[in-house]
Amino acid sequence: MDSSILEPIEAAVTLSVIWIGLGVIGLAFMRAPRLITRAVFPAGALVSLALAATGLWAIGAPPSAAILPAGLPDLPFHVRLDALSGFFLLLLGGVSFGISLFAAGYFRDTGATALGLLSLQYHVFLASMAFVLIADDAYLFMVTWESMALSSYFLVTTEHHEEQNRKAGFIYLLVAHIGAIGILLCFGVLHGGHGDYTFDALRRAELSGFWPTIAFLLAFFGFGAKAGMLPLHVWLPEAHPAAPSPVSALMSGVMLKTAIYGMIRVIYDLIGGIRWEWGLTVLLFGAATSLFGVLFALMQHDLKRLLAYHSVENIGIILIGIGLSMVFIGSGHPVAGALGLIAGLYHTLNHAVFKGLLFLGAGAILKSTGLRNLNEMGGLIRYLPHTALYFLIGALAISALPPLNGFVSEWLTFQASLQAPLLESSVVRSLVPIVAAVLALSGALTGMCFVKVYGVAFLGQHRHELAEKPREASRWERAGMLWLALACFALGLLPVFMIGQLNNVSQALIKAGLPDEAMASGWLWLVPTSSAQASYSPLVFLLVIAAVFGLTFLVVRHVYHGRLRRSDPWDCGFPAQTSRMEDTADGFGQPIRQIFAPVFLIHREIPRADDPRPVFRQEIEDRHWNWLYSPIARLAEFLSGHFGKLQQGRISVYLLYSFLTLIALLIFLQ
Amino acid sequence: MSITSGIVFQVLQSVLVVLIAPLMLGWVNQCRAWLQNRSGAGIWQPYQVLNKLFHKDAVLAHNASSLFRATPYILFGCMWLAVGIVPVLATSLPFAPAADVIALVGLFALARVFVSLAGMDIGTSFGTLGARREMMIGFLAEPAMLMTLFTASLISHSTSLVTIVETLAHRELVIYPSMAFAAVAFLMVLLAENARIPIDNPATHLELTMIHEAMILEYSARHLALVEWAASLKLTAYITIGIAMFLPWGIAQAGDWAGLLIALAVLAVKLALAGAGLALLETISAKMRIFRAPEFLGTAFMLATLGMLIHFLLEI
Amino acid sequence: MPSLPLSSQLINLFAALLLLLAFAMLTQRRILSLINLFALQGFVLVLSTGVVAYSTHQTHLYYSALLTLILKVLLLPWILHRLIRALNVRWDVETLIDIPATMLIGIVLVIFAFNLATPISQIAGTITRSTLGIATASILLAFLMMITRRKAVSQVIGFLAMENGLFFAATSATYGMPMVVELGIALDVLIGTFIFGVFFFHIRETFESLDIHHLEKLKER
Amino acid sequence: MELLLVLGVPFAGGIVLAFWGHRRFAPELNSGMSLLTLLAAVGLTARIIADGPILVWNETFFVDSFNVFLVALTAFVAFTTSLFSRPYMRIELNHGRLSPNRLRLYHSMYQMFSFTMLLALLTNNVGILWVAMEAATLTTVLLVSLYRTPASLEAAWKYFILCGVGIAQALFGTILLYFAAEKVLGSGGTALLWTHLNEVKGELEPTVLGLAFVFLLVGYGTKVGLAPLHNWLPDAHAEGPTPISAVLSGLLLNVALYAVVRAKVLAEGALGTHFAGNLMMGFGLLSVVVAAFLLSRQKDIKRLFAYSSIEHMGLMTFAFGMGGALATFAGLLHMTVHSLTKSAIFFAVGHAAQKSGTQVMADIRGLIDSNPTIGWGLMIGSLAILGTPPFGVFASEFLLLTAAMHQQPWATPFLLAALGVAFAAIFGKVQPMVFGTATAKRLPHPPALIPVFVHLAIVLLLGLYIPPYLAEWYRQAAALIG
Repeated sequence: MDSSILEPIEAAVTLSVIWIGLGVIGLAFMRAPRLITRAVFPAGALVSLALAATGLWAIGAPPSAAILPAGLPDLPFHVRLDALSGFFLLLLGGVSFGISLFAAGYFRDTGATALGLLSLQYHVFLASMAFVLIADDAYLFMVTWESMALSSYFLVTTEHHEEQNRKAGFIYLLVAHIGAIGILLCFGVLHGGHGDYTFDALRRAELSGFWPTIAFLLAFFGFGAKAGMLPLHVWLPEAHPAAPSPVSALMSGVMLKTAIYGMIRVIYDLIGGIRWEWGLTVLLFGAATSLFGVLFALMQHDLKRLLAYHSVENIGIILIGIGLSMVFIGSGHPVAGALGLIAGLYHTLNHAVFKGLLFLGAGAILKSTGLRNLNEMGGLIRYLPHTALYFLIGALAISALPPLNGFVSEWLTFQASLQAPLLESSVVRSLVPIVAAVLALSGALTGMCFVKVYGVAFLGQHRHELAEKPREASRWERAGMLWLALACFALGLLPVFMIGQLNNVSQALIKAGLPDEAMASGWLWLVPTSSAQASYSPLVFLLVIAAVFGLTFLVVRHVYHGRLRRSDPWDCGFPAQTSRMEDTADGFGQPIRQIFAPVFLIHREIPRADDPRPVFRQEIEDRHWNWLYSPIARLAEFLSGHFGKLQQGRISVYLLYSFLTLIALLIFLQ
Repeated sequence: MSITSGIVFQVLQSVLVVLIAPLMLGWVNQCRAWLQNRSGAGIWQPYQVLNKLFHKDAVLAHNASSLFRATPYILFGCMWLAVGIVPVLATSLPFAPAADVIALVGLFALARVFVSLAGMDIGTSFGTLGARREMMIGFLAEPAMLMTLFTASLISHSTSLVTIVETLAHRELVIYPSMAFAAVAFLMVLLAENARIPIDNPATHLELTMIHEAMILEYSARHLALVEWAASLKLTAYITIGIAMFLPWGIAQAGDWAGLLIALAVLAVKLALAGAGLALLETISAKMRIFRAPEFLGTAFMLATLGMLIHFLLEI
Repeated sequence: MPSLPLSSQLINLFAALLLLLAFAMLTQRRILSLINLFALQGFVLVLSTGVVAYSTHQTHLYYSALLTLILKVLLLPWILHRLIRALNVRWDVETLIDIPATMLIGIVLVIFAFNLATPISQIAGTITRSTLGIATASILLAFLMMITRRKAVSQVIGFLAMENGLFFAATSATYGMPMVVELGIALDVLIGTFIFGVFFFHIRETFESLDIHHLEKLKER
Repeated sequence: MELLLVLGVPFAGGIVLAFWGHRRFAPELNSGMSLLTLLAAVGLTARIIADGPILVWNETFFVDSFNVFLVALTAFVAFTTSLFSRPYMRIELNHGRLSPNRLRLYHSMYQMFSFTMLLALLTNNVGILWVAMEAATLTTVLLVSLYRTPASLEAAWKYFILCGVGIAQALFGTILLYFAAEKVLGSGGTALLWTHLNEVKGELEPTVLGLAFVFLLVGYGTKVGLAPLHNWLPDAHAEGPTPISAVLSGLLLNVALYAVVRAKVLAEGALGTHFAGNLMMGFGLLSVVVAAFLLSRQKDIKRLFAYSSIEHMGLMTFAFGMGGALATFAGLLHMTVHSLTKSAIFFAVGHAAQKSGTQVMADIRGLIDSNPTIGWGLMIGSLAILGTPPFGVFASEFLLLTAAMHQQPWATPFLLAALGVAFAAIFGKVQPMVFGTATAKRLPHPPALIPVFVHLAIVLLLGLYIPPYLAEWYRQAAALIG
């Protein structure tokens, strides 16, 4: 290639390095907080935008690679930017643009030192994510992967004075580390003992027998741990609430996606030769994850925890899409496989957008009211109209309601699952629709959950006497949310453009894409396979509803009148309508608690009849702690206890050890 | 077919259905009355109610937000779109490809979410109660609905209603056991989704049992009118979907006027029968406790899924 | 083995003596006599070294013999005597394992050491091939003694006895190490002993006793 | 010439400080001496890089790229540690835990200790190597008991007895080596010279060498701190003054391991089997696992990191035992980064303990508030030692594991499991110490934290970029010890 023209990869590397530079500048000028919020973060946002452009550019362009003058002596840092990386760069840049804008406003009144460190960690976090996406050898990948975990860990523990934030950080980093070990092992297996650790070598390495499956399982475990897949999700609902809201948005919106990227990169690209059994594994885990995630989300009353559990759910949905595509590819139907892959990737993007938006909204609420507990909110729509609007858009999007973006990707996933008749094995063929049913169920539950959130937080009367009237979010914050809200609309109303890009990605990755008819049917009509089979046009959809809305409004006003009286709500003859009579978040979830009781571990504390000051308290716990994590902890404790016995302080015993060792070795020698 | 006649048909169908929807409601109520040996208010009653409501002055709670006021229109818009998409009179209408069955379910979900939010907006205990119950019913009914639709679409290898109807309408008559399961499931969903007995009782305002009425308790005058109208539209839309899927014969192609007349006649008969049947069902069954509803809809979900499995095991 | 030259017979004799002494120390209860035995062992060591030196005309062995005489027969016993007088720990030593058991283990060790050394002795070219086994044995016995004893002093004596065994191995089996190494070793032993002395006083003044069961605080609880 | 300086300066320093070690300027003098040593070592290194291995003074001293790199490392860490010990020891003096006399002892012994280590590294004579090792024990044993507390006495006693006995085994091993060597090389001086031994290692008597290696391994292994011979190590680290803990962990263990590796080279050569390597791998693995599981039981901060030293020593031993260019490279790299990181950690730990007046971790809280530099030093250091990228420890562990994965696949799960457990244990204890609300008092002297961050910076650099000459150097060394 001609080196005079700039290549995508060079742009990507430069931009990432600029990010790090910005972070360092932030640290250097930590005494000038205004500079950081007004200059560094906006600059970072601009870099995000440029990076997104680079990503878009790279999706079309042929893969471009480079070697950085650093790394191990035998293994310098390789970087490569192909369509897949490009797509994820687009995601990273696009979402982080909004988040950085928001952060510029959000971090206004943080302490100087904290702000300096924050900007360093924040931008290093962004840069390491970018590098993860373009890493092209195992070592650079691991390094950046762990730096990502590390920087985000420090961000999570920003408010380290609270015990539970520290706990969250610890669990987070621990799980991340264990996952990383799994990934490292996976690379080791892929390597198979010859060549070096560049991805090219790993691609070329021929694995035989059950080794590919082992590699797959390791990768699935390692990346699943990062993505928050069941049952490795435990860190997620701890860590996301602990972090400052923009960081939660970044972690949940983008970082989890790097795990998805890693999974696709390793399974589709490095291991290759996908088998349908793998797909089934991913599919089932995905289904379980999504259902579990939404059920637990419904039980939460901490807004950010709730959103975190929804990230778990959406990761499940993404995994369903990818699992479907793996099943189809594995049983020789690449086109259907491409459809599944595209569905998965599109949902990845959509989730990044609306989850980012929702976390930013939660941040705005937290900043203006200081509340995270839904049960204390209420009626916020009167104080935070803009935030309320953006949050509503995000809520509709995540609830997979047309015509917003969440619906498009779930629709595509359904379409993919309806390709099931292609499959030979009747078991799989009938499993796939059941997974679709699970998807439908969790989609509907999500709707319920966000009715709860929005209704309890923004509507109704407010339950909690606030010190002063909540302030609407600042300009920067609103700009950040607006950007993501617009993205929700754009991706929802004109999906065809992005689907086209994703088609390139899947062409590049699995050498198969959607049928030409699908692509040929124009920008208005989204057609997965053929127009006879299914089609969807969100724009028409919206226009009709809007038209009817306007029409009815006019007619009603014209034919009749627009007279209106204000009065108190109707109290059914019961005079005192206080806010204590509304449903709390817990109250709203009660039907679910009742229906799915066996899933939860519920501790209830019901007041006795003669209780002077009656209190009702209940905790919903995650069963996974009991059956999975505590046993492991206990085992380690047990072992260490026994190793501890080795060392009880008597020098004679110590001498005996070395004596016996000597004797043993001598015997062994003979 | 020419695009103009297509548009004409589209408008014709939409307007027609929107107009007859209250009639459908009135018809059902009338049949109920007859079955209960009452004389009944006559099938035109709903129109008079709507008219009266439109004339009244709207009364709004002090803390009602703009969302509360927008909801009735959004609701009405969604339902109108729904009946515009479903092939009631004719297939291959220009709007049809705008949404397939999944989108249709999404559409209903959208409407449900908005009406529930409106219910919570004022912050009375009834509104939240209704919203909670509505969402509970909703999340149980929606997957069941999807499953029934999937069964049909797996048979016709398509999720667009038009194709489904055409394949099912113009095939030689073969027995699809899966469709039988689907039909039962669909019926149960229909009852639940339209707030009919045994899930909800449209004719009562008894706090402990009501669902739909509880949500819209705060609405009055034109808003209430639109909500009620939308409700009747929803009922009609469901019934027509059922007709389209399970007894699609006699539907016309867009653009052939002769077929249209037959289609009209056939439709009238079908709707009349469906209304009567609905009334019969409502008369012979009793409203069940709210927490029996999950069992009811769970059964529907099971039946639908079973239908699909049967399709995979027997019919491919 | 009938036709061995007198020198090697002597050396074997000394070797046997050495082993005997090692056993004696293993079973000895009184610290004073323990020290005497140690001195005696040193003396035997000197003699054997002398014989080796004489029979193989290795002059530098004379020096190391002299060194041993000064260090292990005169100096160290004298220091130890002074120490126990200063710290008055003359009383009996109680062992962790009772004497007969210790004896049995010791015998097992000797057998083990011998069959460990046999293959090596086959290829040893020196006149003193069989002594390597005995050296090993006495080392192991000293080790055992360190394990079984409870008093710091007796542990130290065990340690020094081990040094003796090593020294014997060095001289008799390999005609002694290079002089520089010999010197280094001797120096280390000397410093070591001094440090031991220092320690005795510190331990003594901290715990009012030299019983090492005071030294069992640091452990994994 | 540089060689003479490298050895002479610390020796002289020891003698000088034996007289002036209690004066006010003593700490500076101490650092000055160490600095001179460092400069000399650098000169020596430069010379070796320039014109290859050298043999001097009728072959008594032999410097090749293997030991010169250790010499440079030793001199460097010794210097930084002396820098750290300046304020540290002053503070100890203010707190009245030390008397001027003991300070004198400390300074003099500090120099002597570095002398013995350098001697052990530089000598060509296996016997002298032994002497130097023994001397290293003797010099440090009094430093461990410097505070004269019962605990420190006990620790020193155990250290002394166990290492003494171990060293005695090593001596027997050396004798056996000589015994075998003189068959080939004839008796006299040359038979203990490593260069000669290395040339003829093929002809040495296998059975004898096997026996010799066992004794050497048990002997020097005790000093390396291989389980189950490690019991002295945590006590000695915990009870001695922190600079000593730093040099023990950072240097002495390396030197002992160096001795083991030299022995291994001979044994492998003689036996022609992989016997020695297997033994080392076994010991290494055992140490890693045992240490990892003991970590979670620690309450004393210095004990904690002592166990982590055992774990890392186990890793290196495993690497060297595995052999092969890649593994040995990894082992050497790990030796470097571990020395740097661990000593840095001990610097931070020392000041942390002084600030909160205790070594009990439960009472050390919120360092990041009370003293950000100490807090971050401890945090970053621990993360580095736990093998989180982008630090050098990860680089070496990555190489080590990848080497293990295709040379000894069976061992990798154990290693990784142990690493995971260690991570949970150490990080779970470090985090609450660094974060949270502070419990600390002011220090009479400003802590010296430049060494901490210098070390960590180097480690970070090694993680991201290994300078080519350094890599080349490692490769030569790896080739030497194969």
